[in-house]
Amino acid sequence: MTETPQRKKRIIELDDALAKVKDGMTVAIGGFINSSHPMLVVRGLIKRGCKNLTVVGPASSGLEIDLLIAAGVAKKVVAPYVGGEVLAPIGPAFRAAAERGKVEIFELDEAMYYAALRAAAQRVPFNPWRSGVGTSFPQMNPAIKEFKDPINGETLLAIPAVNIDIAFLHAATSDPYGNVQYIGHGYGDRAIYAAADETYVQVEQVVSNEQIKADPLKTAIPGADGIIRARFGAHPYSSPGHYIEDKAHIKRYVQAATAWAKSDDFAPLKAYLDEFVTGPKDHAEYLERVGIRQLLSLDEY
Amino acid sequence: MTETPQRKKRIIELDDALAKVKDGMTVAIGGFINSSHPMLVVRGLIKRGCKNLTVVGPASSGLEIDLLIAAGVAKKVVAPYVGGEVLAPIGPAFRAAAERGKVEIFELDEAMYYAALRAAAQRVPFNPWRSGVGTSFPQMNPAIKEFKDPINGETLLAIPAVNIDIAFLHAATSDPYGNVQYIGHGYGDRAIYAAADETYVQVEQVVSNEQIKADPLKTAIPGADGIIRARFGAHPYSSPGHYIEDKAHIKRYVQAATAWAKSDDFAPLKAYLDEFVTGPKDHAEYLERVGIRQLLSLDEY
Amino acid sequence: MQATTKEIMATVLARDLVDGEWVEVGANLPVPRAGVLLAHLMWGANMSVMIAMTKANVLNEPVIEEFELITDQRATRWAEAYYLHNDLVENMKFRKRGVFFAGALQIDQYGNSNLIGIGKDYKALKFRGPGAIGVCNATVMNSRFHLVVNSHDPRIFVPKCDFISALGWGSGGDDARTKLGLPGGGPRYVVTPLCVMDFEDGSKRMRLKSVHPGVSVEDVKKNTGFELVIPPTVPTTEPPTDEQLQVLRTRIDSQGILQK
Amino acid sequence: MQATTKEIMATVLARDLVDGEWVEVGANLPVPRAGVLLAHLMWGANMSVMIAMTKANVLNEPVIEEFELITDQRATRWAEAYYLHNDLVENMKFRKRGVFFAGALQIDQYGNSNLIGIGKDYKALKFRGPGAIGVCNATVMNSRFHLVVNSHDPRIFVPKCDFISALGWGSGGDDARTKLGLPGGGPRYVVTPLCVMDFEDGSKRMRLKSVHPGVSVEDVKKNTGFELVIPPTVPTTEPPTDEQLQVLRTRIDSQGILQK
Repeated sequence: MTETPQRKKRIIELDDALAKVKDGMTVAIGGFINSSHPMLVVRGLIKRGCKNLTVVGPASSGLEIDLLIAAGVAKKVVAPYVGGEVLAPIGPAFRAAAERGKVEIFELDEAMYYAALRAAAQRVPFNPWRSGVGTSFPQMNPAIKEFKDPINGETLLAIPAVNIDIAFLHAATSDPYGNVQYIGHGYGDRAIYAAADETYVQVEQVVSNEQIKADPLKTAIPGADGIIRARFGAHPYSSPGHYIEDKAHIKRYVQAATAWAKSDDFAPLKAYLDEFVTGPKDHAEYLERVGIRQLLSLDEY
Repeated sequence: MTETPQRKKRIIELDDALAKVKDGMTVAIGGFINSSHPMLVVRGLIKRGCKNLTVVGPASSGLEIDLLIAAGVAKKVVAPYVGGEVLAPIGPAFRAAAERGKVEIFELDEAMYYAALRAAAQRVPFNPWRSGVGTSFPQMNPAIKEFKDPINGETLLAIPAVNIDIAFLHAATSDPYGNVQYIGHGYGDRAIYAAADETYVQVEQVVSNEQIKADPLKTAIPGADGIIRARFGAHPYSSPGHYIEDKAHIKRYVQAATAWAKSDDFAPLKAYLDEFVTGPKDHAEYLERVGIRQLLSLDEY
Repeated sequence: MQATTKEIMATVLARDLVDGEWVEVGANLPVPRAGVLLAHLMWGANMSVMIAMTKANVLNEPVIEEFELITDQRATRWAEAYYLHNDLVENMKFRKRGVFFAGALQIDQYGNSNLIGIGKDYKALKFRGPGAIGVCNATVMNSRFHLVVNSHDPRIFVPKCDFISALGWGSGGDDARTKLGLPGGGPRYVVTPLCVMDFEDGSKRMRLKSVHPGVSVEDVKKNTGFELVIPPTVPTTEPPTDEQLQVLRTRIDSQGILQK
Repeated sequence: MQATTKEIMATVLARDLVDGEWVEVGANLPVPRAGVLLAHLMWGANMSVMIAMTKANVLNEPVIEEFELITDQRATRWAEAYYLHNDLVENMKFRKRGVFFAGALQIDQYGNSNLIGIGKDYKALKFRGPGAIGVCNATVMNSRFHLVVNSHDPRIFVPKCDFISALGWGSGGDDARTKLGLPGGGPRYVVTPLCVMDFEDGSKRMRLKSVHPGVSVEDVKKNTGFELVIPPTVPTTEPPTDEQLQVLRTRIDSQGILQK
């Protein structure tokens, strides 16, 4: 009797994942403010010179989105917030690019953001939302329309679907077949995945299928299209259960981006990009430049 | 220094939970076909003579909803399916009452059902859905309206919110403070909870808060309004991780309900109700009538 | 070895499935279940097979036990991932690679179908059916679907459904679904104990595709309540190979449900 | 013991909270955080306290450590339940018992506020703000909210917001929100380093409620860019009791952030 054919592994090289991204696509980045961003991908998009992307950030985006703006990758940003909390209350490049008309903002709040992603996941052109009636949102974002609901005639906002061509996420583990599990709740990554046509996930570690099956409730992404091996792959941001954010490194970026924002001096940003984004030939070299001693200092406990 | 005040336990008596139900309310029952229904509550609603309830069943409702129809508790049923799979492909009382005009059916499919519950959870009057355009649903259920979406002008169905006054669920465990965890995925119970103003949950076992905190991802209901102790509380239906369904008992009900459906003879149903619903003075007596030997035969493995 | 009608039906469904597709295996639907598992074990190792609302890894199970009830918790023991039922029904992206199997009380010549009931007046049905379950949605959101019924007679195959709970090709025509904005590919096959039918290009009228061994074209015509498109030659449905049949009988249907 | 301004502000927020309410403790919002925890420890044992998207059980923690970042995984270690961020933002029933705290770049006399930016033309802002985050929704869906700002000056308290990202009382009037179909109770207090303000019944114009120790009514008026309703007598904001201050300093704010 014939052997049962076996499954293909979904572990792919970073460059093969990045090659899926074409100019003008809508690309999403997972995580939340200072945590869990797929930073191999973020740096990779810049290094490859991707342009004209619509970037869907996390519901609360961090400075990874700011970096994509600074590097000229993002033509348009879908995000209810871009900043780094105390490390940068407002993303410096986000602020500067917005003020200078160099990036388009798809203005919405977090609830509208999820309504838009959910519409994409559900394959409907919009979802209704109540909060926002009476505010400036429909004026700031003309894609959001005020309308009368067809049941009661109440005034609501129609939030258009934001369809994601490719989502990039960072998580704790996956098996070789793309069953991804987080440590902790995973922020809004599941909602991003649900709205995306394809999803590639960086993980700290690839684990056995048996380990995944030991707790199927934890499987947040049941079948990513590709898994990218990425130890310390969220650096300089935190990776829950693995390491905290690298504040010193983030501050270095903030300083560079602030110089651009305040005095239109791109030199410090260029230096940052040269050293940490375009310079290193791969992730290992990036981590070498950060320094193992520094990485080992990022323990949670 | 004053002691920190401590939390109130949310464990309540069945009768105190049932006393919240008033004539004409919309009440939801959790679970899925032959599993996880809060049967102390189902029997209790009948025993108390509740009337004119709108009963929101699980997305695939089992014979617990059939029983509520048979006993005259449900004036209206919101459910995309009522049956028991091989044990009763169509709920006999559901079928008979529908054919005789004794119960109103809020006709929808599972996706519309969740769209309706989600609208209640989100406090919007409706949610749009695409599937169903071109079918008989808007004709069978005039509350569902066809409309043109305000963004693209596509034809969609507006599914009205189904707001739940009180939801009753059955789960594996809770701590004394209403943090409820399931064994397995828990079917659609989370969606019912999200759409309800109040939620009371039967559990097989109350566990420590420390046990709940050991795996917070498992907490499906973060704060039920009341927890009802209910070992074997889903009987005759299964309780995942605890016991399988009692087919012999279910068949006994099916036989009684089928007699009513086929020949309009209510006597077998009355006998069933007398023996297992109105007769036993409490849950312990119900289980005594079922028999410990029978209960012990329901092991999963 | 001689295949039974149900084994042939399962094999027809299996042959339509392509590696990488996403399919749900219902409980108490032994024919589609067997079809899905046959494809999965023989050439679809990368299919996502859903059992009891879990994504199951059964590829190397020597015997894949059948469960009578979808709520049997034991059916979830192979899970790699749980789906909350609401996510399963509301998140639709994965269904682009999905294939669905639907039953029906009534089916018309365009593959429209009815699970609601029989009777002209919805408020006074002569026969109340089980309800649409998830069929209305799943027949739209998956890439295509097949209608699978356990009997073939003029009560099921009717000129007009009393109610349509799952749209087929409407009143006919290739654009019947796209003009309503529906994304899925619609019904492809109708598989019965007598035959396999598909839908004629252009008109989308139901067409006889093959008859099972021992069944005549005439048998099908007289058991169908509307006029089928009958091609000049109608082949016999291809039975499973010996190897397929062996996999069916030893690994998938060890209880012999398809042989009854 | 003498309370600092921030400790007084936190105490004002605490006193508004009732046992059983549902509240989120943001990171890097030390004043609302301290207010919530003070109420929780002193009289709100049954409050649902949300820390870093988890329902936290901190009632018996001797010291509730402060975290600088909301993404600090260590802040989730007290969790009884995780909320997926999308569920937190989309499932609104629990917010009927919710109380929310909002910051702003601009606030007008009706408590409308702006987190988007400064400038007349949205396409050419003079100052781009951080964005609305979840404030637009949370200020509608919770039972009420408080505006809390770290400075009190005419750049924040403006006659008219350039953009409204969170609605207060619109153009005034008790029915400003209900006539738009908004369910929440709207803004109740505005808490600043100078004073506490609320909204006059009927007109819903902002009204001075109390001034913090050492602050005069005149100080408030000259730092507010619109005309406040000033009652005939304006009390001094009630400081925390000694016991409250001790709980604040030993269990909630052990790093002394509110004392800086």
